[in-house]
Amino acid sequence: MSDAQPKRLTDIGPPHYQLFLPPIIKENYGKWKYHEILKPGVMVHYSENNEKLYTVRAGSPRLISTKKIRKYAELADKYCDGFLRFTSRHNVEFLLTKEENIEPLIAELEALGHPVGGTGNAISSIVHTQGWVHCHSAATDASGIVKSVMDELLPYFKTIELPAKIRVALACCLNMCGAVHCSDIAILGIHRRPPRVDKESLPKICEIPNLIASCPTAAIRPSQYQGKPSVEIDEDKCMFCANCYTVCPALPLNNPLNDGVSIWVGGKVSNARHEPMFSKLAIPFLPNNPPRWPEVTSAVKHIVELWLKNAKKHERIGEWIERIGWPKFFRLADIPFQKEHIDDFKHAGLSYKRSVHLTYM
Amino acid sequence: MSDAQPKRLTDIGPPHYQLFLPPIIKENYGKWKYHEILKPGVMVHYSENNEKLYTVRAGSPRLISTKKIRKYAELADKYCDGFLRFTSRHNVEFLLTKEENIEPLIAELEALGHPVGGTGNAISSIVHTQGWVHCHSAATDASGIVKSVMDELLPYFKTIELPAKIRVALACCLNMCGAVHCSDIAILGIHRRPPRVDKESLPKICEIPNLIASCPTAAIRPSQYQGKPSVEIDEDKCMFCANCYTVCPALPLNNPLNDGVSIWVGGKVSNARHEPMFSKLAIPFLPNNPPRWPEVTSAVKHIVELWLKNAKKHERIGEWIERIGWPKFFRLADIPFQKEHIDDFKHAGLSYKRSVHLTYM
Amino acid sequence: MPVEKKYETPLLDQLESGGWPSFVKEIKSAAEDNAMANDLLGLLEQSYQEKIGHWKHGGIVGVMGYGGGVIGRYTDLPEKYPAISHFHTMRINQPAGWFYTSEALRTLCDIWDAHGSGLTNMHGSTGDIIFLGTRTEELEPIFSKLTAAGFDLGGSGSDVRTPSCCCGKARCEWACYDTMGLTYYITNRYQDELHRPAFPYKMKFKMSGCPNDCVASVARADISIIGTWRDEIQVNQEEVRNYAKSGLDITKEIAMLCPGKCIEWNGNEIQIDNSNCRHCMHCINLMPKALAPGKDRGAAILVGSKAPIVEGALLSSVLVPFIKLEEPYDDLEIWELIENMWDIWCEEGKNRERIGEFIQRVGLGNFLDAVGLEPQPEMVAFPRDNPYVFYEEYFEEEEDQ
Amino acid sequence: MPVEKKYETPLLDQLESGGWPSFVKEIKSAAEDNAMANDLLGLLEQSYQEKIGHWKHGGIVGVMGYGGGVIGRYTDLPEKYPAISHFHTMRINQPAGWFYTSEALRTLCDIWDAHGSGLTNMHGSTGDIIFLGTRTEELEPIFSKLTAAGFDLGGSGSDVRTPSCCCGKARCEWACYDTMGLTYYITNRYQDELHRPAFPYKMKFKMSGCPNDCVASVARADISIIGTWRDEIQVNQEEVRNYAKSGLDITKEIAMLCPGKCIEWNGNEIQIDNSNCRHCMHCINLMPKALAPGKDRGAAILVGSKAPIVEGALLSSVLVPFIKLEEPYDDLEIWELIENMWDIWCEEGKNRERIGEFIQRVGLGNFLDAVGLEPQPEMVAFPRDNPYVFYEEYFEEEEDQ
Ligand code: SRM
Ligand code: SRM
Ligand code: SRM
Ligand code: SRM
Ligand code: SF4
Ligand code: SF4
Ligand code: SF4
Ligand code: SF4
Ligand code: SF4
Ligand code: SF4
Ligand code: SF4
Ligand code: SF4
Repeated sequence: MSDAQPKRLTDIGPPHYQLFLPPIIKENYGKWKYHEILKPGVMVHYSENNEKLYTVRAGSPRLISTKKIRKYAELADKYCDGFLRFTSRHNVEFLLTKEENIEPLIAELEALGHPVGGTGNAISSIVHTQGWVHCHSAATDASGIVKSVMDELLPYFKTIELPAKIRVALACCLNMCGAVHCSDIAILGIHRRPPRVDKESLPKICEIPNLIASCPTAAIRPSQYQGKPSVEIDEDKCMFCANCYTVCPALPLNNPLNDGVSIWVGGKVSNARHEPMFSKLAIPFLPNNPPRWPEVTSAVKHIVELWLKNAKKHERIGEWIERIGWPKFFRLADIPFQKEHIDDFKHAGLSYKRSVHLTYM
Repeated sequence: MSDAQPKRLTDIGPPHYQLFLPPIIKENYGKWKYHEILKPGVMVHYSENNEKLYTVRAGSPRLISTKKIRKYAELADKYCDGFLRFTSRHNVEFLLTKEENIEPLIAELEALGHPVGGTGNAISSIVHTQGWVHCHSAATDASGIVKSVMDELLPYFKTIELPAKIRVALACCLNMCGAVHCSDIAILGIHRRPPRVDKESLPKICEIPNLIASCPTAAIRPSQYQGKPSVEIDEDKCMFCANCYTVCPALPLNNPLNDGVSIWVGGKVSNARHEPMFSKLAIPFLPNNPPRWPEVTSAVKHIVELWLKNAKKHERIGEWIERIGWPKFFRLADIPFQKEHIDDFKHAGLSYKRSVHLTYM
Repeated sequence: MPVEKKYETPLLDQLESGGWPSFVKEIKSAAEDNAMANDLLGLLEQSYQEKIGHWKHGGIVGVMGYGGGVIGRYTDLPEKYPAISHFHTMRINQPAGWFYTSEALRTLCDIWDAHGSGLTNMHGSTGDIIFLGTRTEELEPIFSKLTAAGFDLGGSGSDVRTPSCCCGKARCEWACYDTMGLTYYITNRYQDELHRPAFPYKMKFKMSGCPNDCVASVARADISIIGTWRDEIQVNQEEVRNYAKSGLDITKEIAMLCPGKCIEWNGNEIQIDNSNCRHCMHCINLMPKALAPGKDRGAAILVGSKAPIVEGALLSSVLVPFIKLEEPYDDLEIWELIENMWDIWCEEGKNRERIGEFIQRVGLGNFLDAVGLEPQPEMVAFPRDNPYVFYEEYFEEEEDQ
Repeated sequence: MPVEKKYETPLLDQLESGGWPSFVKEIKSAAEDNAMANDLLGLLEQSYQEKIGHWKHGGIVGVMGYGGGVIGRYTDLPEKYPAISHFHTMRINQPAGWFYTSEALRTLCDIWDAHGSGLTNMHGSTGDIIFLGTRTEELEPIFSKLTAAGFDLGGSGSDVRTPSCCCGKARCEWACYDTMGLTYYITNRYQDELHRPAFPYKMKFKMSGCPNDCVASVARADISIIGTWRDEIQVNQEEVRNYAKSGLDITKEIAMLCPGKCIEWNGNEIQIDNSNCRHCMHCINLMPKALAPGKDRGAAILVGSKAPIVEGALLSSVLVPFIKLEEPYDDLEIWELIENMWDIWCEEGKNRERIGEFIQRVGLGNFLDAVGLEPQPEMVAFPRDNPYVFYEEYFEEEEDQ
């Protein structure tokens, strides 16, 4: 693993994107007129001079080996003059100019195990994070749940017939690297037990004032340990956010018995129809049950299918629930409503029902 | 002013309402079927057995003399077998069973200077408070503004043709006894100068801990005056709410130069269509200009007429603004948007525009 | 007894003209034979000139054995306006629904003419009959006469405030419970709490018969009882067609404005998906002859609305999504709930903390625990959107090993 | 160089089946000739068995002269899994819009196969190419090869994070400005801020070409630049009719769902009251061949979105309602605004306080004063509903007497 090193360059920034654009895009840059979805995963964009760019989108686990990337490159060479891209949801998109290449490309992708779909009114890939593969504060794994859920939801990836788009995201801790907070369905790893204080190492590796300031609920108090400044946790005040742990590794709160997953619903990002919305808590806790997290998988599927059955056309999950009201959502989904669902953070009062716009059936 | 005193009774509660109900109501109590508005201020309610109760509603200044009350009683005797009531917005309602009495009653009421109207899609009386007539913390008068505004809006009281109901309320200080916070248009007296501390009388008449706790922005700090506990005001933190003054009269903040009126719009109470809403700040400050407050009067009229011109049927002011968006309201109303309009209290962040649902024309 | 005019009132005089009835005329008419009203005119003119009020608080005044019902008020210019050096208001508990006979009104006027300014508010914002201005020594005589005539004082201070209600079943086809009956019951049940302030702060009740909320209870009451129904809206299709014929555009004016988006109109029949009805009243309001609330009627109970000070204004929030409110009222379960609420608020509420603020401070979930209610999704507009959940149980390794 | 299989992975093996591509297969395929990937398999299986992660933080690692771009990571079981005792990720700044040639991808693979685990994320949530796991001593060699190939590191820590954008004008008919062009410009303009953390906390840019916001910038960027237009939507009535003919119910699916309630369809022509259009994109999304954004295009600039910690999640809020974003980018006024924002945030922001939290803490009004912007109603969803206004001027008696 060692080579002769070329001259050191810095601050060169990323390569210019123009280097990587196919000729049809260079020529029609900013001149696209409209598009059609030909079938799940296949789009065509028409330009002002009536040129056509085909896109074939394939699902991806995002965690991919260089071997797979080389395989993508090979397919791009074979069907797309070497041009391809990735999407903001980590799917791979092949950019074609020859219509006749579409079907052979799809056949190869499917054979490779990469389903084609995710366009239009469908579920797309699950935006997710590192989990046990790489992150120290993960309350659950990311890739394993994503794989298990997508195996179940695959038919909804390979369609364009859902009421609307559905965006699922997963984050393995409250830092929410997957930015799950505005997803139709969010799968969120959670800790449920206050951190322990590793009193020995704490003074060596952490700055105590920063640590105390990091706690949103002021649960961390200064204390002394063997004559040296330390901290203690007021367990009643802790709501397991792990922010202290992010700031100071001497406060671990990963815990096999109490870590798990919560499910959130009804967020969205686009401005289409309804303004962007946060996801709201649907299921406070499901256990970590690797390798296939059956409780999580079936909960997500259950919600998706409830939405399929009940939503009107063009209603994202949040728009659907807003129309029927949350009480009815809980009734239909048969999810028990608990104290945990009632907000008690900063703006909690604004979430109380302040009208009699209620449904009873 | 002294009389022989009868035996002392306590805790007898109010008289039973049944003592005061006309026979037609007693007989049809709970058996009303539907109603019609025959013309502004005149309603008929039909009962299950097809009896008809007519109601004639007349405007009132609310602050009325016993002479006026006796006059009402006289009219009730003449046209209604002695039965009448008042409404939750302080109008007087005559309860008739004889249709032929309606017009003569209206004629007498109008002659008396009490316009008949206020039903249906109209403006009703302005709910209001004491002002300089009786309250110590008033930043403006109540009755004078109400009279001036209603003189201007009278045509809208005597109609049933507005897009929807319009409810105006006035409170003479932030205590908001008129509960103006959910009105289509709210007129709110405001102070704009921090209280002065009457250091001499303060320790005699006020409890300092209560006083300090009363301040929403923690602008009141303990201090000493002539060796005795006192307080001082951090003027930068004070937003003139007068809560300290309510708790402690030694902190007056009434001030002729700085007291005045603010205008709020878009609140509602009923659940019809939209859930109840708070009124929002439209005009931060208008001067006290007795006896007719021309700035206030014309501002209110301006907003009402803008709404009349632009609203769709059944849109209350708040519903109308919600449809067109606040930027457009400010543009149409030609009200300059200022720093004061931007919330900076507890939940301020939730009032920032967190989408690109914007209008530009 | 006629009183001589004492003051020129050039500013106030300008408020005698115009189409709206004039409060200045009212004061002047009282001032013709009432010295207090006469001095009030002078004082008010001075306020108009100076743009400032001339009243002050003072020691607590009241009638014997009561802690509320009277607001003590004094002018800060007693030498100039001696007749109103004291000018206390009395709050008199109105009859439910504000119905009167002419006789009852005259009785009230007689008492007030004999002992006060001759000026009133019919009514105050909370709902009381307001006797506007009298002297301390008149309070007891007035009180005696009032009680003899069957009237009693209302609330003020940190007590139950005078409950009020819409006219409900007395004149309205939409009343889902008997607002006046219940208000009368509540007022009597809580006479002691009404007259003897013992709470952290005031406690208001308002009763509306349906979601139109004609007493603004959702905005102005610590306990808001708002009528509603939970079965199907009653429909008379024939009358619906009549409304359509007479020009009502049912799709545009009703279906498109229905917040539940649950109405369809095919030109002949209206279809309501009652399972998505929000009970907003709009369709019923527009077609009272054709539609009516369902038959399974009752009310929702909401808590906590108030004006802005200290923590910001609040609307009441749902505590009991639906309850039947039928006689005998004594047997209703809500009294225990209300009294539980008071107990915990009295125990843990801060001075001058309304119950709505208290609930926000301790958290609705904890409040429910304390009063013994189960959480229900109807209590929230939406579940939490932040992940800061206090999970109440966790496993200890020890337990599991 | 083939590596021997070291671990049984019964749990992970179960994730090889099923229709979705398997990350386990990816790791296994890398593990065939990469010791790091091989040890990762063992470690991950152990995590699956124990339901807990086995990673820890550690001292800061990176390349010379850069403060970001590398996330230091170590297993807490280094004896058992020596090949991943170090397992740092490198964040490599993707080309704008994530377009590649097969050649560029192979270059990246060659570098990574030579020096790392052979595992990647294409891409990370912020947008970077993620090289998943290498040793400290490999960082510099990788960096040299990357820069030689024209690639550079992305952000991490309290710096400008790697900006990202939707494909915009490259493939989308709705792009209201050149997202890729602007992203390339911003990334280069702020190279120093990107590589050398000097802020109170991280600072993310995301550029979307229209209100569909395909990079979720409103939810995931401290500075969200979202394309929009301010003139009329372009309409081709003929094509509208074609959509109607082919089964689109324009009234139900479009007019009734339009948040501006500004569309009417009479069966022949669509009428849009553009003055009430909210620029939501819905009508355009449904009829791309018939409707298009107007011609006067630009963007709105919003600030402050972020994940929940510490003060709760935020969406970005409007700072500049509309601005033209055309070349030369150097001349745009927004750089001064952005740099002003950074100055005040650096000066007064607390450690680990995102700019959105900072604005909420100091108040939007004060923030505007500080950065030199006039308040505009577009910046708020609604004006204040509480009367707690800090009026900034008052008269002193002294001044007036
Ligand atoms: C390729 C991609 C942009 C990129 O540069 O990578 C993209 C591309 C397009 N988006 Fe998107 N969107 C992409 C992520 C998003 C995101 C971001 C996300 O999912 O994290 C959103 C916001 C999602 C949300 O609201 O939560 C997004 C919200 C939309 C919408 C609004 C949908 C709605 O009704 O809410 C449209 C309009 C539509 O589809 O009708 C849209 C439309 C489109 C169009 C049709 C635009 C066009 O004319 O080319 C593109 C094809 C979309 C399709 O999949 O049917 N795109 N689009 C992203 C593909 C992600 C993927 O692999 O699935
Ligand atoms: C008499 C009174 C109740 C009482 O016991 O005193 C009353 C009586 C009626 N109200 Fe009301 N409302 C009365 C105060 C209110 C209030 C409270 C207030 O204004 O402070 C509200 C809430 C206002 C708000 O939302 O801010 C109120 C919101 C309604 C509504 C809903 C209107 C809306 O679209 O928002 C209706 C329905 C309607 O009018 O179609 C309604 C309907 C009615 C009906 C038609 C009910 C009926 O079938 O008899 C009554 C005649 C109303 C009219 O004026 O057209 N009433 N009504 C009150 C008259 C006040 C006045 O003198 O003007
Ligand atoms: C008379 C009345 C106004 C009127 O002209 O109608 C009134 C008058 C006063 N109110 Fe009020 N309030 C009156 C209804 C209200 C209402 C409306 C309601 O009850 O529906 C409210 C808003 C709703 C609420 O309760 O929040 C109201 C919210 C306040 C507040 C603020 C309370 C809060 O929690 O924010 C105060 C301040 C206080 O309690 O010290 C207050 C305090 C006061 C005091 C006692 C202030 C004082 O110490 O002098 C006022 C006496 C004025 C006087 O000159 O008599 N008054 N007050 C109303 C009572 C008449 C009646 O009994 O029928
Ligand atoms: C790699 C990545 C997740 C992924 O699998 O894609 C990631 C991984 C980490 N994030 Fe993140 N964040 C990643 C995108 C995000 C995003 C999404 C985005 O940028 O669109 C967010 C939410 C948006 C936001 O910025 O608020 C995000 C919000 C956080 C936070 C919470 C920040 C906050 O203000 O609330 C932290 C905590 C922190 O900064 O200490 C964090 C911290 C971390 C750390 C550095 C925690 C740590 O100290 O170990 C993670 C390193 C994990 C690892 O094993 O490498 N990460 N992080 C993403 C970066 C890849 C890339 O550069 O492309
Ligand atoms: S969400 Fe948490 S656990 Fe997952 S990658 Fe981000 S910081 Fe790590
Ligand atoms: S986990 Fe969060 S709430 Fe608990 S102590 Fe740490 S910072 Fe505070
Ligand atoms: S609003 Fe203020 S000034 Fe007016 S009556 Fe109530 S407490 Fe007095
Ligand atoms: S007026 Fe209000 S903000 Fe000012 S000092 Fe008094 S209580 Fe505090
Ligand atoms: S609240 Fe309902 S029941 Fe009561 S008067 Fe108003 S409309 Fe009638
Ligand atoms: S009451 Fe309101 S929500 Fe219910 S059907 Fe009628 S309009 Fe719709
Ligand atoms: S954000 Fe708009 S311009 Fe960019 S890809 Fe999505 S739809 Fe196209
Ligand atoms: S863009 Fe949205 S708001 Fe504008 S006309 Fe179309 S649907 Fe209506």
